[in-house]
Amino acid sequence: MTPDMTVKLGQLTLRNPVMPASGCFGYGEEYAPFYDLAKLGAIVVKGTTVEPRLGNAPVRIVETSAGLLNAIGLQNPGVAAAKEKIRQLAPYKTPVIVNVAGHSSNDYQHVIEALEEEPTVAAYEVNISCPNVQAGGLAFGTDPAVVAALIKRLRRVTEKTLIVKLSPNVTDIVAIAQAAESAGADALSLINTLVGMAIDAEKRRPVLANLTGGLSGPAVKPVALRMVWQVTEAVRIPVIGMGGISCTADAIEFLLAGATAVAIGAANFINPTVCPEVAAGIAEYLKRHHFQSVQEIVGLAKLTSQE
Amino acid sequence: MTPDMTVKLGQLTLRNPVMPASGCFGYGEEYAPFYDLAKLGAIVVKGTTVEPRLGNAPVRIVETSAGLLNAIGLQNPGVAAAKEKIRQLAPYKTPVIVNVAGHSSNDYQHVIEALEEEPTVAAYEVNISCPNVQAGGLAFGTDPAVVAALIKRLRRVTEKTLIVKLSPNVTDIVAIAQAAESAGADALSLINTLVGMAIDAEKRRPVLANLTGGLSGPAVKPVALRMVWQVTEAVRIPVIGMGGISCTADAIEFLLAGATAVAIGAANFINPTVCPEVAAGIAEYLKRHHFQSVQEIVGLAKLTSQE
Amino acid sequence: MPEKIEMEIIKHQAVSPEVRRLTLAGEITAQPGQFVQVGVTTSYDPFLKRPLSVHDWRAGELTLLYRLAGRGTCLLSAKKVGESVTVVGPLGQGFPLGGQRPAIVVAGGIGAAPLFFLLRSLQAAGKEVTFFYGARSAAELVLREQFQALATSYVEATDDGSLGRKGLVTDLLQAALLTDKADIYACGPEPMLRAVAKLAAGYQCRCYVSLEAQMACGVGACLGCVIPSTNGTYVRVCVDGPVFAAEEVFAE
Amino acid sequence: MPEKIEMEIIKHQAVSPEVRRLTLAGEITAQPGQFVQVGVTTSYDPFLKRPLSVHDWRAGELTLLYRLAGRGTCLLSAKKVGESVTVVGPLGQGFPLGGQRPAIVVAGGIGAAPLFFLLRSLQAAGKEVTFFYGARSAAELVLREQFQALATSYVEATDDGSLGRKGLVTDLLQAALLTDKADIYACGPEPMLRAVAKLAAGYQCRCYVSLEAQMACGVGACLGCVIPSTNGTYVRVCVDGPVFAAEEVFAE
Ligand SMILES: Cc1cc2nc3c(=O)[nH]c(=O)nc-3n(C[C@H](O)[C@H](O)[C@H](O)COP(=O)(O)OP(=O)(O)OC[C@H]3O[C@@H](n4cnc5c(N)ncnc54)[C@H](O)[C@@H]3O)c2cc1C
Ligand SMILES: Cc1cc2nc3c(=O)[nH]c(=O)nc-3n(C[C@H](O)[C@H](O)[C@H](O)COP(=O)(O)OP(=O)(O)OC[C@H]3O[C@@H](n4cnc5c(N)ncnc54)[C@H](O)[C@@H]3O)c2cc1C
Ligand SMILES: Cc1cc2nc3c(=O)[nH]c(=O)nc-3n(C[C@H](O)[C@H](O)[C@H](O)COP(=O)(O)O)c2cc1C
Ligand SMILES: Cc1cc2nc3c(=O)[nH]c(=O)nc-3n(C[C@H](O)[C@H](O)[C@H](O)COP(=O)(O)O)c2cc1C
Ligand code: FES
Ligand code: FES
Repeated sequence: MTPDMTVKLGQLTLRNPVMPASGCFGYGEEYAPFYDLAKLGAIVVKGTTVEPRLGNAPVRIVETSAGLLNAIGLQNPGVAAAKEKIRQLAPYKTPVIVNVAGHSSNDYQHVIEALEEEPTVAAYEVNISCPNVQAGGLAFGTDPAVVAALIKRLRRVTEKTLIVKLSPNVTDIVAIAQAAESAGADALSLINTLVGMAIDAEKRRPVLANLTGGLSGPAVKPVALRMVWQVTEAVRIPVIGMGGISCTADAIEFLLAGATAVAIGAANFINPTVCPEVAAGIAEYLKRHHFQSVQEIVGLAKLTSQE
Repeated sequence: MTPDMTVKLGQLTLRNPVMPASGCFGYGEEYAPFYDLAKLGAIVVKGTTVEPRLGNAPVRIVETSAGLLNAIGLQNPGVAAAKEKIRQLAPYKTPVIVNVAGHSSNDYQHVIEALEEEPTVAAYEVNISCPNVQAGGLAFGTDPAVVAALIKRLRRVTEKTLIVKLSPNVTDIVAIAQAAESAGADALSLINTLVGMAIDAEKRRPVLANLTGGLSGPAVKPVALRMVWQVTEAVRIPVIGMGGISCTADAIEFLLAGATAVAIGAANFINPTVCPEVAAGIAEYLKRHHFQSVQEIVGLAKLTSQE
Repeated sequence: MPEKIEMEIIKHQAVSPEVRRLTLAGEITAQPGQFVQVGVTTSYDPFLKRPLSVHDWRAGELTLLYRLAGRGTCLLSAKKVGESVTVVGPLGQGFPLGGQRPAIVVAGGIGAAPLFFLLRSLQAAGKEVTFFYGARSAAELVLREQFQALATSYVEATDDGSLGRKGLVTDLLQAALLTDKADIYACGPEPMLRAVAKLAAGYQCRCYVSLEAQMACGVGACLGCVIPSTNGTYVRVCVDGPVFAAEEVFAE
Repeated sequence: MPEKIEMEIIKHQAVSPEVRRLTLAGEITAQPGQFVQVGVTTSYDPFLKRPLSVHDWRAGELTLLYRLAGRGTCLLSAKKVGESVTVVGPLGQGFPLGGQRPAIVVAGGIGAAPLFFLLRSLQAAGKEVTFFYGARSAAELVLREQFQALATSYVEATDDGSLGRKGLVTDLLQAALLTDKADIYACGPEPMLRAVAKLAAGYQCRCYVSLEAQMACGVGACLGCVIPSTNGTYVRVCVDGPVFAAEEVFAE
């Protein structure tokens, strides 16, 4: 008996809980040579803005202990061109989640409006880690009131599944999560990258042209797992857990912590077939432990920890 | 010509910028068999509270990718017994920095008052990552106003060097740093551990009895380095940088980012002689690059990055 | 006094599919029951050193016996003769050998590791020693001849009866205690140790148990490896142990 | 089409104190100038795979030539014949071989790595090829006979004069271009590539350069490896390169 791997995010049903993390999978085509993308629960594409963005000057990435720092600077072709690329994914019959970025609430709204009529787009993942120009560049995701206002507004312009992607660089991620939920988000995804830096001791200058970058990979997994645990204690909407997931056991830990689905980012870079491998691995785990469905293990560690 | 390795923290002069991080070096005696503790710039002892504390139930530690989570729970013999242990360090003629912990501003004040007359104690490192019972357990270190009030009060009761140890689990560490500076802190040390979690996928429960723990080790270095960079841009008092430092190059990076001194925590566990090795390594680096003193490289990456 | 030293691998053998015996050359001292922290990699992943008991020691030569439990021991097992590993030790409190009574030594599975050196020391001290060697099945009873050679009398038991008596080693121990009193030394799974301690108490025998805990520093500095002691405080397995008098750590 | 495959090490030689040649067995295809991502460890530290050019290829056999630059290449160099490594490839755009003119191939130090396969292919295509092999000093001019055997004419230069002509390979190149036009292929340090490109432009020669950048994914997904292109956008070294027409990436 093969276990039921389907999970729901808002009105959306995913064939399995595993998807790539935004920005680590381009617009999908790059990994198509390695496996059938229909093996994914969803395809999450690169952060997309209204206008094309060049992104940051190189050096954009640097390896760190069990992770990497990136400062891509949201390079993307703009929503119009992105739409064309997204259309190419239709044959995979797999929900496409578009990561939406901007520097004002207008920006976000325009990206969504430009995609609203596109049937290939199943959901939006609102990246609130972007600097908010109206608020002097402080990230949207750091103030519950700002997040609530933004999401309320976006909720009005779309019927599609609205996912809010939370930044971990905050004192109280639960407050942000609750703000997003009450503003009408269908789901949350966390975590985005931790702001970090690398310095070249010999050249005596920061490695990244942008000075700081976002840390991800196995190094951040414990922080991500903690935040998923805390947030899923405090909200009723489903959570997509991510941050360092690189193998089946990692994914299981996020599900046990309370995540309904998981996303895999940096691990794609070291193993291009990690997503389907983890999806298959979860199914095996469920069989081995005699669970009928993946939903049975969502948040299970919370119960056992109360014993 | 051997370079000048001395650095100043408040009125305190250290023979070199390398010290162990609190909680990773007990009360000093544990590492005395491995080398002469007089090779250290300072000796930083375990977090000390007014009353003895049993600490958390085991499991207290778990290894993570390039780091570890700990949930010791401030186990310590209380300030009276700690004082006896600290006295044993007098023969090393090395400044002893006592890490001070508590759950109310009274607690902190009493620990300091109990040590004020003790000549072996050169400075206090106020650990504001502890939960504040008056504020319903939210950590002191998350609110600039609370931090300012606490430090103002402690400043009144001591002439000794007062160091404030910042928590990285905040949205804006610069605001906390500035609050501590304006309240009269002589120096800052950062970062404390990032709150994280580990789950056993097979046992299906959190690994740590305390559920969450503090992440440290190489995994957190990029976050620590970024915070040291940001804080040293915004304050004039010296900063003790820490977070993942495990070798000479790591220490150099923190100095280049703006730290006046560095502390080494988890790396002591994998290399008990790491502190003197890094101190010697920094001296070699200075020689190799023809610097006369360690102070010359403090913040040097900020200049080169402006070129 | 513990120290940090590079030791060269001079022997590295598979004594069973699951278990390796590693002999290292270098000037380090050790008492039976003490352990060392072994560096399994220069990478930061895995991050910590691995605690392994002193399986045997003679001047200039340290031997470890370890089970392939996961990544760290697997990395260690890949190291070849001629390579060197960083070792921190000797660490912790060993087995007190003082007692006047004959000795009974009880091993459960890989818990036998530190007891080899203990047996050799008891034999050298001219003690009469009975060795109870238990495991889940035959495959886990490694180095049987070597252990047997060090004991005055030698008893084997496996849970599945695949070798020696079928059943728990503690049942056999009970029978033995009916006849004579002895000082008891045990290392193995905690349930076994508790059972041994209970028997020992029942027959007024001194009992020493060697325990395990997740460790970070191994030298008493991090307070990560504590276990509750019977006097209501926490004790550090790495410096207060790993060998404890049973009554210190197991309540009746 | 790139794929992820396990390849067995069938040869692993030190061709100089600094440089290793690694031959892997497995079904993978490759064009001259393409590269592969090589897994150097199963640990997460170091985390990323390492990009290495295809030094040579024949059906069922892939050869890499790499310099010991740091931790990753050092870990790779420890792997023995019989062990296997994970390889992702073939990746990127190779050298176009179409041109009608004779070919000039210019190598700087370890930049020679991908040019061996290129030379073999040009030779197979019956092209007349001049190979300029430059480095800082003699020690860096690895596999000299092998390279020489693949070129119609062969010129060496070292900055310190320890082997071949003393001076920059680009000076010798200039002399050659005075006489005949050619299609130019170059790989080496960026300053050398810029100098070669400048000369090529001066003599109206096509010029292809193979570039490097820090890489993460190697497949075009992360946008981490970009460099500015002359049309004002960023190009990805991993999929738009690593071989570029000089005018795409170097402004006059
Ligand atoms: C004082 C002491 C002496 C020991 N002596 C021996 C010995 O002589 N021979 C031997 O085979 N083993 C011994 N152990 C256990 C040994 O340390 C662990 O098996 C080893 O650390 C596992 O590391 P790993 O990376 O291979 O496994 P991991 O992948 O780290 O873990 C695999 C399993 O081993 C457990 N484990 C990991 N670290 C420890 C630890 N520090 N203590 C106990 N369990 C752990 C984990 O919980 C997990 O269940 C001793 C442990 C202690 C504390
Ligand atoms: C497309 C491509 C093809 C390459 N082909 C070859 C080849 O055939 N032979 C060869 O010896 N080298 C080649 N390189 C360079 C090689 O990838 C690096 O030397 C290697 O990754 C260094 O890894 P490390 O861990 O040993 O050194 P690290 O410790 O990672 O770094 C040591 C030094 O190498 C530099 N470096 C690290 N990663 C890269 C990278 N991805 N690209 C460039 N420099 C890097 C670092 O900046 C540092 O200065 C190629 C690079 C690219 C991008
Ligand atoms: C190179 C790179 C680019 C990324 N781009 C985006 C992005 O455009 N939008 C976004 O919301 N997150 C982006 N992220 C963050 C990831 O989606 C993910 O939240 C984070 O990397 C943690 O997951 P991981 O540890 O598995 O990589 C990016 C991450 C990386 C490494
Ligand atoms: C086991 C352990 C115990 C610690 N105890 C304390 C403490 O009592 N007080 C404190 O301020 N920081 C404590 N810390 C935090 C360290 O002092 C240091 O800030 C942090 O570990 C980052 O440095 P590292 O990455 O080098 O370990 C502890 C860290 C560890 C690993
Ligand atoms: S392992 Fe650190 S105190 Fe025991
Ligand atoms: S390395 Fe990821 S796009 Fe080139």
